[in-house]
Amino acid sequence: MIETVTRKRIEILADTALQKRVTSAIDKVGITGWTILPVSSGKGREGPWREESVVGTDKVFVLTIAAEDKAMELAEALAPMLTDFGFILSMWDVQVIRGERF
Amino acid sequence: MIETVTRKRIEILADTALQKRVTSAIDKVGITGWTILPVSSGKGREGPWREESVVGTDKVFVLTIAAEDKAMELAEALAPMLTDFGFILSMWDVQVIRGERF
Amino acid sequence: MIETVTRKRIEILADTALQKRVTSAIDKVGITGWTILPVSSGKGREGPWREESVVGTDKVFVLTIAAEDKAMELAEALAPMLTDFGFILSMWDVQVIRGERF
Amino acid sequence: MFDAAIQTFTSPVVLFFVLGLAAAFARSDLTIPEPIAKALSLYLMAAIGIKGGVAVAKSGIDATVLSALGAGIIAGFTLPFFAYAVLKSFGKLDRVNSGAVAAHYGSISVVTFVTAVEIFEGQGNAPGGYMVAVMAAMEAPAILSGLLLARGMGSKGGTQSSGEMLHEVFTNSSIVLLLGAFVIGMIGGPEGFDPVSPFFEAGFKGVLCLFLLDMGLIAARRIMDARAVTWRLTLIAIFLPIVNGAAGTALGIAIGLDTGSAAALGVLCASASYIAVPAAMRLALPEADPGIYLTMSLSITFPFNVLINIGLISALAVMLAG
Amino acid sequence: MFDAAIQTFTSPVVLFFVLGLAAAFARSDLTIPEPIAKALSLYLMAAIGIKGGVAVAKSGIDATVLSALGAGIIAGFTLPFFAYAVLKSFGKLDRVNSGAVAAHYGSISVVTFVTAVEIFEGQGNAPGGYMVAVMAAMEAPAILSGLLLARGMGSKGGTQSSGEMLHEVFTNSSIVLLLGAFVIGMIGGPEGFDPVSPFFEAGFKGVLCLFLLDMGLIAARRIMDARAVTWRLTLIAIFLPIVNGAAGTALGIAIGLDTGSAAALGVLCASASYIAVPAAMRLALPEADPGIYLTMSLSITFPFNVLINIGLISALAVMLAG
Amino acid sequence: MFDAAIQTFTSPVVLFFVLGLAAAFARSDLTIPEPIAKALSLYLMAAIGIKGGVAVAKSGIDATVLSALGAGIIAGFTLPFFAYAVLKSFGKLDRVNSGAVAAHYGSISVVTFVTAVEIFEGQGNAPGGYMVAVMAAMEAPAILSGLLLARGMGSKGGTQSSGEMLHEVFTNSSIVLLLGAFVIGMIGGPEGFDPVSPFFEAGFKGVLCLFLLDMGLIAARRIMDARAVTWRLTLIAIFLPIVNGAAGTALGIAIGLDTGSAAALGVLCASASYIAVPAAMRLALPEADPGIYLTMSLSITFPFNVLINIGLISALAVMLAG
Ligand SMILES: Nc1ncnc2c1ncn2[C@@H]1O[C@H](COP(=O)(O)O)[C@@H](O)[C@H]1O
Ligand SMILES: Nc1ncnc2c1ncn2[C@@H]1O[C@H](COP(=O)(O)O)[C@@H](O)[C@H]1O
Ligand SMILES: Nc1ncnc2c1ncn2[C@@H]1O[C@H](COP(=O)(O)O)[C@@H](O)[C@H]1O
Ligand code: NA
Ligand code: NA
Ligand code: NA
Repeated sequence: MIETVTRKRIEILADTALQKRVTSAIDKVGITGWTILPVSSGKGREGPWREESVVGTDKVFVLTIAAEDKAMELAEALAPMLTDFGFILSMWDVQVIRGERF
Repeated sequence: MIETVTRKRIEILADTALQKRVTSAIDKVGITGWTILPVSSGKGREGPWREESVVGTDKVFVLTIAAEDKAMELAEALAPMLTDFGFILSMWDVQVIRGERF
Repeated sequence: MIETVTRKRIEILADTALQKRVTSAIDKVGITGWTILPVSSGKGREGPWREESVVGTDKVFVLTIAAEDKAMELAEALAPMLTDFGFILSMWDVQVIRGERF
Repeated sequence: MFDAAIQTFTSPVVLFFVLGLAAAFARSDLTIPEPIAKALSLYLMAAIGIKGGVAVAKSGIDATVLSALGAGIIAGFTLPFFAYAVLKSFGKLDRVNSGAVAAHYGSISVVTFVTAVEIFEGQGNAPGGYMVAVMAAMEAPAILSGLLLARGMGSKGGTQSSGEMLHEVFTNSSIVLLLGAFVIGMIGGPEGFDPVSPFFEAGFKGVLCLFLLDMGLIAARRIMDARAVTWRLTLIAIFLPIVNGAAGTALGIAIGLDTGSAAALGVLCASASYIAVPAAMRLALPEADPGIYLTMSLSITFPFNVLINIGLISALAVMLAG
Repeated sequence: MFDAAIQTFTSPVVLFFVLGLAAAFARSDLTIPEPIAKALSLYLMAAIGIKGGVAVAKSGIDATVLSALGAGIIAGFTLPFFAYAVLKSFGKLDRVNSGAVAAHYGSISVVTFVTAVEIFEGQGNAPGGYMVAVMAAMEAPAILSGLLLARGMGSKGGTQSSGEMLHEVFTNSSIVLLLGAFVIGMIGGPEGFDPVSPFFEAGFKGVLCLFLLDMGLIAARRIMDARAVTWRLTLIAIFLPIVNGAAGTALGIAIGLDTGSAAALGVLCASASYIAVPAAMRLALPEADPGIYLTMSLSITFPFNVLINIGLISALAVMLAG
Repeated sequence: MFDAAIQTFTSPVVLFFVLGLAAAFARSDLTIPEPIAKALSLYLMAAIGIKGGVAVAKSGIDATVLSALGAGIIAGFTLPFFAYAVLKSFGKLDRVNSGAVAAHYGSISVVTFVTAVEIFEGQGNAPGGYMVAVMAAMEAPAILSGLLLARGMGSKGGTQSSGEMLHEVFTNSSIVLLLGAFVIGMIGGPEGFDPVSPFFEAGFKGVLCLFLLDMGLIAARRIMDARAVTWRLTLIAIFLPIVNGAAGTALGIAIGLDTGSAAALGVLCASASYIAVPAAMRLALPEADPGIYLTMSLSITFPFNVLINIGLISALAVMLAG
């Protein structure tokens, strides 16, 4: 049977305009990669928003898979932004194949 | 080290035309927010579909993070729609930072 | 209270051009369905990419929910593609309602 | 009649539709990106609305316009009853699905209408600009009749209140844009329209080509995936547009419309909605199967109308008017 | 002045904006798909830029052009100081939010400018093509003044270095496309422009209609969700464009611009940015609340300018020039 | 030749390409939204196809057309062998990557062709409409040669059957739309084309500007990220278009084509595919590195052709024809 290993999957909801800060943090921590998903609308404590790139209110999902220690390091690095910019971060354990890639 | 708390992450696949019913249910249960992701196609027991907003066959992913009790309350509230409209719901535990927001 | 059952949720990041190979594999294993999400950009060991369907560098997320045994069968079936094409697969346990559908 | 068929099949608009059908059947990966398809449809609504409004600003509202409006609304209310009877008896559908499908056939298809207008214009029988208003007026009534039939008279209102439903129908993006642009056209009039006409008029036929290419792809892909549609329903999806189209054309001539406008009324009666009505049915009759009503209206009736029935209706109108 | 109002309200461009407002207030689901809205705005930038460049290629750069440029840049630097004072005292905003909002009112709104140009052209007072260059020159200075005000002179630079900030502003997609197309227009000149003019010129007003439809939807939806904006700020969002618009127009006349160009300078001063500046503020002043500056500039000042203030400014320019 | 260079660099089409390159190198965030880029490319395919079809409907199919088609197909089959030899020896690529890259250089780039046609037309040397058919015929043959070379003659077929591969290539959305529109143009002829010409003809050059803007952005961004391309490969990506372009032009003159058509054949030979072939290679030769073939064809050969080589080929054709 095929072998799987456990890694952390981290997803961050961030403003499109600020997406680079998140990916730079990922690069800096030494995680091998990341993937960006589009998001179309949402609602939070600050009310609803819609994807409107013309006025710059659009957001993205940044997803990255990493070993636990790097994941925690990343969470640590991103924590200030979560507060400053209202980003949202959640993470959980996943099984991956070819774990040496992550 | 940074502190994380455990919350439920719930994802519902719903018709775009009916998305408001899902988000109203979320609001009613008292969860603080939700985020909508686009979906482009799929296949289920009722055959394949593609995102075709012109004929109204498009769907979305509604994602929300909440404490366990509210999450179960939401699942309860959405259960009839899952049957009526063929929505799909899955949920799992995630760790979040700044858990007071959820 | 509403009843939930545990299933595996599997997400595969694949080239749009090759998405059909992934969904055929899902169909062949006998899983009831799948859902495709758009992806806009990313970075891995082979450098960054952006969604550019004009030159065919776009990718998609294929998501499917299945019982554990079928999930493992699928992972097995997809493993060669992960290596050949650089696809990424992660999976984890989720609770679902109306588990007989999956 | 043979001439009309030739004219239909050398029109670029129809040829692009055929190309869409062919590409999908050949399993090509050709697709119009989703936001583009949506934008093309918004453009068409705005352009149709504004042209119709300008036409009415020029011609004014007279007895002909009012009787065409009246005829359209009455047809919208009554056609579903006939469709319901056929669907339930010959089609062997249950009450809910019969009602849902009937609502589609009572309502109208904007793209079928527009394609017909293009073809009629090419034949020198341009319908009156007020037919756009007739079209808009025919969107909603059939929904009410269909719901009445599906739920039985006086039954409880399903999962959604009627108020919500009506709000949904009248604020539907297509209707809002069509009517809004119509009003803009009426306010602005020919002079107001002038500066935007290169955009809304000159581009119109080309956009319609691309939109029909997309509709061809969608219609053919749906039929290849279809499971829910029996041969009985397939027959009905061809029978209803023939009968409704003939009836509508005759009605148009009877109330004194010119040839083109009578034919346009026939096309409106013959066509089945696949935009506003499916959305309304999904909300109001979730028990009904979209696989049935979308496949019938979009994959059978729509191509039949575009490729054959528009030609038949045009020939009939010329005959009756002559 | 009454005539000007009538002309404003029968222009299809303005009517589509009103349709957008109305549709959103009626809670219609009408939306322009996101990539289309973005594409419309890119198209407008390219078309404005190229037209401006061709105009300057024809007319050349003379003393009038240079003094208009100078006036614009000086206005961009100084207007935020006035706005800041009003926002802090009467508006009761804190320093950071006052600075952020002030930057918006010192900068400009491309769509307001374009709509005004359409209307002025309809009145026979087309502004000079060089006003596009003035507009581009006014995007950035206000950002610097606003930051200076928000952070206090000489304070530390927030989370982002000034170099990064300036790079961000000058490589902003709108500015790059506007200026790039301007240069292309200048290089190509009238002959180079000829082959692409059906695309960039003939389609322009129609695209502007659809874009304003979208802006109407966005502005109205934002105001319905708004929480952060008090009646004091609402008043300021109407007061500032009136005062700045009058001042800008007077300045334009004073430095010898023709009626249309002076009015255009007035509109630039009156308008508030909702594209480049919000993006810059989000990066440079994350502590400021986007709910305040976007709602003020987009949902109050923008509609006020399009529906009323452009007409006032035009009347004032005619009066002063006469 | 100097004149030709000037003409190239004052063409708005080329200037927008340069703007795209410059914006990406300046790390601007300018991007054409993905569905728009796709739609622009679909539009270009449809417009090129329909124009070519109408041209052939007018001129008919004669010996010249057939010999141009034959020359194109033969070039498509043979060019990869030359490219393969160069790539393997001087370029030091392995067999699989050499074959994959060779397929790209044997095939064609639609946008390069279209840009060249614009420029040749500006010089009074419009190529024949049938060159569109030649272009379509040249898409596929090189793929077969490339695969043959990559896999060695007679080896096993990789992960995918040839039948699947061919289906993939011939139902590729670009090819389907190009050929479908070509047939529509032939059926409809000049009269059928007339109503849609404002859309497909008047808008063409403007759309091409925006598409080249996007191609400039993509090409420059790719080169900034590139790792896989050595100086040897860079040289080859410039050497091949020069040699192939000269050979194709000479061939065109030799078989009796007019100046513009011969130059167009040269451009087809000089250009390297970055649409159909990468997709086919990804399926058929997953072991080959897209980083190599995309960067070479898209980021080096494509800009070289647009900015320089089209001018050289045009000068050569004029010289040979004179
Ligand atoms: N509980 C939640 N679950 C999912 N997404 C959320 C949640 N709360 C906030 N969000 C998302 O995060 C964005 C910003 O949240 P806030 O800062 O609370 O306004 C919202 O607009 C939503 O898209
Ligand atoms: N096992 C599954 N995994 C992921 N998505 C599914 C699954 N089953 C169904 N879906 C999605 O849910 C939609 C409706 O499913 P159904 O009602 O079974 O046709 C499908 O079209 C898919 O997009
Ligand atoms: N650790 C990671 N987390 C999330 N996505 C990844 C990760 N590594 C790679 N990817 C995605 O997979 C793609 C291919 O990866 P690679 O084959 O390593 O270049 C990348 O472009 C990313 O979109
Ligand atoms: Na009907
Ligand atoms: Na201003
Ligand atoms: Na070639």
